Amino acid sequence: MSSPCRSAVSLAALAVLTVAACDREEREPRGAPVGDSGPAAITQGTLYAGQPSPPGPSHREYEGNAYHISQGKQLYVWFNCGTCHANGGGDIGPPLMDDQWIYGGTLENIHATILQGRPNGMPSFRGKIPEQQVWEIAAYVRSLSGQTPKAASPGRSDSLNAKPDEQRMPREEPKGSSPGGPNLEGRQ
Amino acid sequence: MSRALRIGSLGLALCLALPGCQGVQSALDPAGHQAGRIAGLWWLFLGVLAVVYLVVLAGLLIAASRPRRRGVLPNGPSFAREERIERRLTGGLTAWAVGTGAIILTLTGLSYAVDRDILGLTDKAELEIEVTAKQWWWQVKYNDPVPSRSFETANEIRLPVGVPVRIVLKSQDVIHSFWVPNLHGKTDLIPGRVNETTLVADREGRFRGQCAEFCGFQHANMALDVVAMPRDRFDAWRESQLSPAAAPADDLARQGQQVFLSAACVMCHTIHGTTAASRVGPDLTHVASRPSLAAGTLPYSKGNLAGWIADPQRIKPGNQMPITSLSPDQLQGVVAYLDSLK
Amino acid sequence: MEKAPHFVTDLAHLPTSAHGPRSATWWGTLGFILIEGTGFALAAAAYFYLMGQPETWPPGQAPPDWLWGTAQLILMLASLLPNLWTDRVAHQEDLRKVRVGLVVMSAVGLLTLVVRAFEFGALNCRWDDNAYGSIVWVLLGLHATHLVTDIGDTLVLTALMFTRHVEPRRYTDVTDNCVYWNFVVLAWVPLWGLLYVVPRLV
Amino acid sequence: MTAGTDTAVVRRDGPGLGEAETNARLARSWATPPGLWGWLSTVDHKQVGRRYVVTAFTFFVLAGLLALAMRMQLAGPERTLLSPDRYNQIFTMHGTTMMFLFAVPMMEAFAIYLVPLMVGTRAIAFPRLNAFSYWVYLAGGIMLWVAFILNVGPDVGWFSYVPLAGPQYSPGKRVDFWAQMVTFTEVAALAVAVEIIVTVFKQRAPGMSLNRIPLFVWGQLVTSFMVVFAMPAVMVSSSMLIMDRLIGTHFFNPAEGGDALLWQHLFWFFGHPEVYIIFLPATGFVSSILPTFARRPIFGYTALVLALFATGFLGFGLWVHHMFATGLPHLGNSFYTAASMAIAIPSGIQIFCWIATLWDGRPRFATPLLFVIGFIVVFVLGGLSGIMLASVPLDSQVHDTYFVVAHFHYVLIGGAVFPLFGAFYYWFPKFTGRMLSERVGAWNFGLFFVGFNLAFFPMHILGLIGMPRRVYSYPAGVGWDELNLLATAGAVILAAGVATFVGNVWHSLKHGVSAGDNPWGAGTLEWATSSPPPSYNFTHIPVVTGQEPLWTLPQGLPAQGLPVVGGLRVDQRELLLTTVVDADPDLREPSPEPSIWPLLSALAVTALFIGSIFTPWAVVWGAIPLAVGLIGWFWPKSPPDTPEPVID
Amino acid sequence: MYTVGASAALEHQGRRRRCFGLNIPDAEAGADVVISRLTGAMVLVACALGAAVPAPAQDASAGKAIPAAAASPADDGNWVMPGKDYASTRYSAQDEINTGNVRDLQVAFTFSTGVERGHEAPPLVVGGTMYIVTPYPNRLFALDLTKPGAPLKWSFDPKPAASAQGVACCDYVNRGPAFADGRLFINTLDGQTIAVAAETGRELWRTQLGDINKGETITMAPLVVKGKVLVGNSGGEFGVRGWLTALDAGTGTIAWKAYSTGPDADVLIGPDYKPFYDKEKGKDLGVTSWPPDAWTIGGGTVWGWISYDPELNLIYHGTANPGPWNPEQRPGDNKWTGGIFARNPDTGQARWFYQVVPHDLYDHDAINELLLLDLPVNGAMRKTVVRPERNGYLYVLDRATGEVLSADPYAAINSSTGVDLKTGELAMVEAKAPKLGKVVRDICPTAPGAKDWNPSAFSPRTGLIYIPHMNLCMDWQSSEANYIAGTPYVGAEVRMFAGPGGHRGELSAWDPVKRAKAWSVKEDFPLWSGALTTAGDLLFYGTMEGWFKALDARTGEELWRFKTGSGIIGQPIAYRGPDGHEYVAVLSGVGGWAGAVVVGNLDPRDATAAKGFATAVADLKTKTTKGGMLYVFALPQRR
Repeated sequence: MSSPCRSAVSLAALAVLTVAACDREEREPRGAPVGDSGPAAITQGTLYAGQPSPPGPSHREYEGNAYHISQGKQLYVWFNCGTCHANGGGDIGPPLMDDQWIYGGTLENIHATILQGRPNGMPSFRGKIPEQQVWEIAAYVRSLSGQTPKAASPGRSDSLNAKPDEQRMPREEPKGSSPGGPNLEGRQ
Repeated sequence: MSRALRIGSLGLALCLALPGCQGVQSALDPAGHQAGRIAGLWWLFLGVLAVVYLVVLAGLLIAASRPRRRGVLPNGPSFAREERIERRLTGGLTAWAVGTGAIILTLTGLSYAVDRDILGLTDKAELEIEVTAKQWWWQVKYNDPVPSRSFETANEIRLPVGVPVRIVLKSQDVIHSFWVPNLHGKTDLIPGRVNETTLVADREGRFRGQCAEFCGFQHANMALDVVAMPRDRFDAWRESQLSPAAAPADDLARQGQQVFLSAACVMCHTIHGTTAASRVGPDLTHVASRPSLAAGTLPYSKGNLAGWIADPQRIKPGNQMPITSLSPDQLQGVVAYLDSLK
Repeated sequence: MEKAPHFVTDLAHLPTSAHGPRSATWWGTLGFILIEGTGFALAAAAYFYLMGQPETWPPGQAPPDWLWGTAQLILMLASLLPNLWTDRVAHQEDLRKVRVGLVVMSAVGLLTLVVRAFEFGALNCRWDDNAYGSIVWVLLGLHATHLVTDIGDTLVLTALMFTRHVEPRRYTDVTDNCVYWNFVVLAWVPLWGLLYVVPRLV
Repeated sequence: MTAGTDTAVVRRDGPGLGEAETNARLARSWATPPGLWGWLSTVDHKQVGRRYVVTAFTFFVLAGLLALAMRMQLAGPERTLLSPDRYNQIFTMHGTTMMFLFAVPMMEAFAIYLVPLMVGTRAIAFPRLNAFSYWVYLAGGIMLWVAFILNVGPDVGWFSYVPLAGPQYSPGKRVDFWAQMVTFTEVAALAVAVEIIVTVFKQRAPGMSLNRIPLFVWGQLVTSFMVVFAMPAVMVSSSMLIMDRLIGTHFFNPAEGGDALLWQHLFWFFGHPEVYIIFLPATGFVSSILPTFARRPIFGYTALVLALFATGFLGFGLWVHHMFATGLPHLGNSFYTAASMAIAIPSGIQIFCWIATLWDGRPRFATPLLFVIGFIVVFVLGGLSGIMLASVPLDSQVHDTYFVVAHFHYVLIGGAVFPLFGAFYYWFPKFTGRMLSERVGAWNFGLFFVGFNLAFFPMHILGLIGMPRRVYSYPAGVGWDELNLLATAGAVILAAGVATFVGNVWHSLKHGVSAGDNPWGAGTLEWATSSPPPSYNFTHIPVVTGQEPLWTLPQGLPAQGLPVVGGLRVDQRELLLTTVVDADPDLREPSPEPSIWPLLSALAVTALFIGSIFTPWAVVWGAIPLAVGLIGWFWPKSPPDTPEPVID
Repeated sequence: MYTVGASAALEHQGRRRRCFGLNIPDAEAGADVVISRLTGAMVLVACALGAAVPAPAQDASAGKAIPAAAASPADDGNWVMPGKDYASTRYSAQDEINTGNVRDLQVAFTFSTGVERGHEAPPLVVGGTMYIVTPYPNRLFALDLTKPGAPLKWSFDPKPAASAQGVACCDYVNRGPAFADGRLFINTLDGQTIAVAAETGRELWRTQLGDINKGETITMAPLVVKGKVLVGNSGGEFGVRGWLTALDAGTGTIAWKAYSTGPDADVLIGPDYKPFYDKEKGKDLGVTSWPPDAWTIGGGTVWGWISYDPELNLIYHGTANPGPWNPEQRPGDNKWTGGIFARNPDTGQARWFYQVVPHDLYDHDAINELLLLDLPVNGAMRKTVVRPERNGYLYVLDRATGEVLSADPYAAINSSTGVDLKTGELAMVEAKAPKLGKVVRDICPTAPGAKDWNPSAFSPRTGLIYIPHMNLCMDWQSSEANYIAGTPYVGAEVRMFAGPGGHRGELSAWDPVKRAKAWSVKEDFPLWSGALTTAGDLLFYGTMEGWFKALDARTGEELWRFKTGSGIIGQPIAYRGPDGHEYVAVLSGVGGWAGAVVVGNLDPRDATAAKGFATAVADLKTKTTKGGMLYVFALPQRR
């Protein structure tokens, strides 16, 4: 008699999932306006003076949204992110699919890294990539290590098979001295 | 009952009387050899099949309204079959089936002959154009045995009149379909495959082509202009396309070029003669010489160009050109610069 | 409408169960075999279609190792003997022998599943390597699904035959199950050829 | 056996038992439990069939509303009523719903309801499977529509061409819901197909040899075989699509050895027969309605049956004509041209036979016949434009344009929906016991016919002058404006026609004229029982002596009704099985009782299918409740509590 | 001499790889090892028995290859340029350490460079001082060899721009300094050439040559010829335009600059230009063999080795791959990339050019070392330049005319079938040509080639060329590359894996006269270090796990090995110390393209990491770590 029970439970769970889908599947080509994150919201270490600051806004519009992440993946290729970071494994630039974040792994950190550039070779793309596209790329970068909800993460590309696609990547728990992103997967 | 027929003939009359069949995107207004043959075949099919249809309708009409023998069985149906009538009807059926077969066979043969004829043009191509469909625009490359004499343009194809042109069709994203009804039927562009078709324009003119396979968000606004021109004008045009972009002539344009090369534009577009050489979006080296903008969405004009750059997502929602945050001054400069790229 | 019905025959003498094409279930089983056979055929057609793409075949991988697939083939062909025997004794409605047959078939079935697990391990490719890997996994997986369902059916039937549910219709269930197992085995023969022999021929 | 002779007599159908007593006992044995439990556990093919009809019609109305929305958007150039994203979802949902959730299930619905009645049996074969199929179908439909309402509607067309529908170009789960809906509906359709095949093969009334099977049943039989061979193709391809999207297989990835055209081959290997799966049952409607209203037996029974076979067979050889523009070798294309045109021959034969029947009959122009005449007018036009599409050069111009939209609406609405409405008017009395209004019926037909032609005829011309399909907008000045406006006006009239029908049904359910057993004086077996029929269909299993048993009663017997057979149990659900060819009585088999397990199994399947949109492990975990459900379903009742009565 | 190894390797060429990532034990390779051990043992026995037997005297008779005389002066015990001499022989005439005593070799001293990137440079030794240049930040150290433990004499920090790290394609390496006339010349990653006084470490001049914002870096070792410092740029993966320039050694002013693409005037093609083959003739081929404008971002960088023949007064240098990698984006021959130039060092004017890989398909830079040897060819001695090329062929060209005398495969090749000696054309295999959007599988050799930059050595004593190379194959999918200045311009996705046989590296001894492999040694990891051969009939090289090995130069038998702290990708040298004894020195510090997986801590789950190299050597992470250490070896003194 466990069958109806189970079915009911899974149906309920799925109902919740599908409601969440409203946001996840929205396709807003103009991008979503993101509140001012500013440098104040970004930290690059885990050491704080006094109490730790509250985390910055989560921008679920971007990293919970399949369309934006997918656009981010497209832009990651178009804007040559992949020629330095490969498909996440790294090349000239560091790998993006592992659990180490040199300059912070929150969406805001990645956004800042793309805009500002970093001293050891990361170019600055300020003025070169419009704001909403930077958020999209940042969201995609987080999906590389499984930080975004599975149901919103991209599947394989019509391309050479380099690695399991983002939605199949196990979530890497960010380690080391820099803050990781919020665990959206656990919250969904 | 024959309302369909009446509406049909009305429609056709309409089509013939009004500029209906004429048009920049009409299969019934052929301007090329293949489209001509196909249109001919179409009228032939239409004639034959219209007769068939009329026969069926007449049969139906008579069957429904002819006078009846009465009273075979007062209350119930006449379940007793009459041999004579059955035999006659069976004869009719046989004749009908044979007739259908004969018509079908004839039409198949005609269709095959036209198909062969159209294909015969393939080997006679003198020019090769490579068309790559992208979501949602057309990249057009004129190939030449001397690599430096090949060039790229976007969303427009110019053809010399009377010269068969091989069109090599490719796609890097999803399936599209290349269709210029006035010149020829459609051929799909399929990722992982290379298709070919041949175009030949019999007369000068400007025609409109459009993607005919559903390709996502902006399938509706993925058109291209096809311009057939005399050989000498075509050659002149070709030479002009081979030249690098003109240097900006005035301060506004110069400032616009600076903006172009330092803002988001340079991430996606190519302008020969500058450092802009990205291939995400259309090659803009001679953008101001093209008839339309945004893959046939807007006719080319300075105003439309400004509107398009200012908010491409309003004009063509979901297309890959983002909203950039250019200041009005910057926008003016970029527009002035691009408008100088004849 | 109270007319007296005009009875032309009394059918009370008709039996209430029969084996083979006389029973509806047999036809139902046949229907599903047709559906699944079509599925197999289409998947096989997809295999040949992909093989026809301009690619080496298999692309970059060694063909699946012989051992486990061939062991499976031998095991399955051998299983036809107890299966046909079970079918025969079920026709005879010999409860003791049917029980023996079902136990044997359950064991054989579970054994094929074990072998199948090793087969997946010996494919020399992953499903996400390339199209070859994908179709190979799907073909093997499709057949594995049939193994699982038939073995499930066999196990349930075995349970029924050892409890109070024995009645004539159970024997026809057994014979229908035997028919289905024959299908599962016969489907494996061409699939085996496709998975193990074809890549070595091209 | 200890049971006395009395008991035996009592428990069997036969002259010894009075009619009233027989009916009472049968009613008890075949009853569906009362209340909600009964509603959920019923296995009565008529109840399930009715649900199918109502559900499929609901989807028809919903998809029709989407069509109206599209016509509103396209009424003029560059309108912005709908965003491109919304429009793409809408046209996808329209096509998908019409094909998968309306057309095929509706035809199955009629088969489920009518085939057992027409062949003279008490129940459909595998009634629990039948109930299961409905629940699965319903779950699939609800899933798709809930997804659509939540903005997760598929947006890549009902054909879901890869790579657009693949993982790279369709992020999120929109396409997965589409693909899984396909799995749901195909499971349902395949189950029904097997039921129909077995019902027709094994449960025909004694005497209904092959040459006496009603044409409707023939149509459904051929359709069911087509389902068996065609539907696995779309299941295979949609499974491949889901795997490509979820677990990274490469079936459609051209870079890693896959191919986008593999999808098209598999899809159209299903998709083209799909048209005939919808059309052939509709020919069954026509072949049922025409003799009744022409008041003569159908002309060319054998030819019509052979035409069904020919269509069913040829239907599998045409799929490539959907792919003429893909650049396949031209010689092969010519073969498919010939095959596609050849299918006009069986269709022509059918049309001839129907017109001939009318010709030689004494027609009564009731609403069903009006719709049949409308069917011929419209469908023939669609068929003729189909011949144009079969030609490679012509197809290269009109493929994927509004010409094709016009063509297949002429074929599908003409070929299936017109007969369907005829069928509604024809069988409504049998389903409900009440007649639909003939006067409103004439209005219904008129509005529908005019609206339809106004909406779709201009599309032929639109296609020829260059308007492609599936565009959410079109520019002004290309010359498409007026015809589009005309089409939109037609669509509104068409919708009014459908609304008239709904009103007619609504009113007639309460206030319609009582129908009686056989209001039309028809000849097939479903009219030999009451309207609506009892749960056990027939008090006694009839013996069939001709193609229209009610018209061809044996000499000397008309006054007494049909001859019948006795000897079936009345205290339990028992069916008479007959031989496949001659329908000689062969076996008495029990028929299952109502059960909740089909519903529970369907729920388990639903959980498995929906779960596997999100994770492949759902297949593993979902298999456990499903196994429990199936074991519960097939677990036999305790040993027979009522021993087989002794034969005296 | 035996050639079992070579024949086995050749036999493998036609065979298909089985399952990638799976090392299938190779029966023949096993047999090879056994034979090699047996033979080695016999040689050992022979040595033990007849230690007094003199080493075979150098056979100067015809029928043997010898270095170009003018380019290889007698060894003075120093090592002043990375190639040892202008002929690039990497041969030391020191023979104190020899096959008999090498087993006693031990560490004399070490020095930590403080940098943990790929150390590809050789130390230089001039007088009593050793000079070491590190990878970025390109620090220069002078060690005083006259004192015990070789203490630091001075150091120089050029302080290059940190951002240059972002535009260095394959680790931030530097391939060595050059010495001339009391000056040291180094190139920095951010595109500068700097002259430093050898005695004091004082900066003399610096010239900015490259622009990192365009992706230009400099990693090559300069060569000083006739008072000119020859420097070429790197950045072929960034859409730069390749060039070679000559700087005045005294002032750092540019004497001439020759581009690898563009109009003849830019390429310094003038009246002196007399190529051997017709396909190299024509006006402005550097423009017309490209799509419009493509030559301006077409690569052809000069980041490899330069040789110089004083007698002919010609320098020889290669030009790297055209950009982007995706060949469909650049139809045409893409002159003057992927070829070898002979130029007049005074004016830079080209004398001849031979395009090794017209319209390069696989990132086959033609920048490998050029050995200037005089060889008997068809009975006559010819002045040749010998080049083990990335595409797997060992080319022998007439260095006066540019005629191809022979081109023989020394590694597993399936992407081409050979070179037509009449036309100089390389016959490509159509089925292995890269395609846009399609994975073309199992292409051998790979993008880094059968052999990359790491130079071979030539011993006049054995007449053999010792080629450290790789045995890898790859899957390749072209994609459309977008040029965005300062970011890579590649357009290809590559994954690499072990080639036939399952081993990934190989050291082959090649007989240029017999045009055959004399012997070869298989290595588990790709060889990314240079080779050194000495008059002691020894061959030295390092492996990526960190082994520094000495082999018998005649038989390939391993005589000695030492495990250094990190993987070795540097160039070993031998010199005579101020104490008159022979020393062997090498820098240990894994990195480079091959070692990126370790130094960049890349994630090999991504098969395309490091352009496909990371996964091919994923296990390197378990074998070694980053490091930067100089090791100097010598025989134990006065035991």
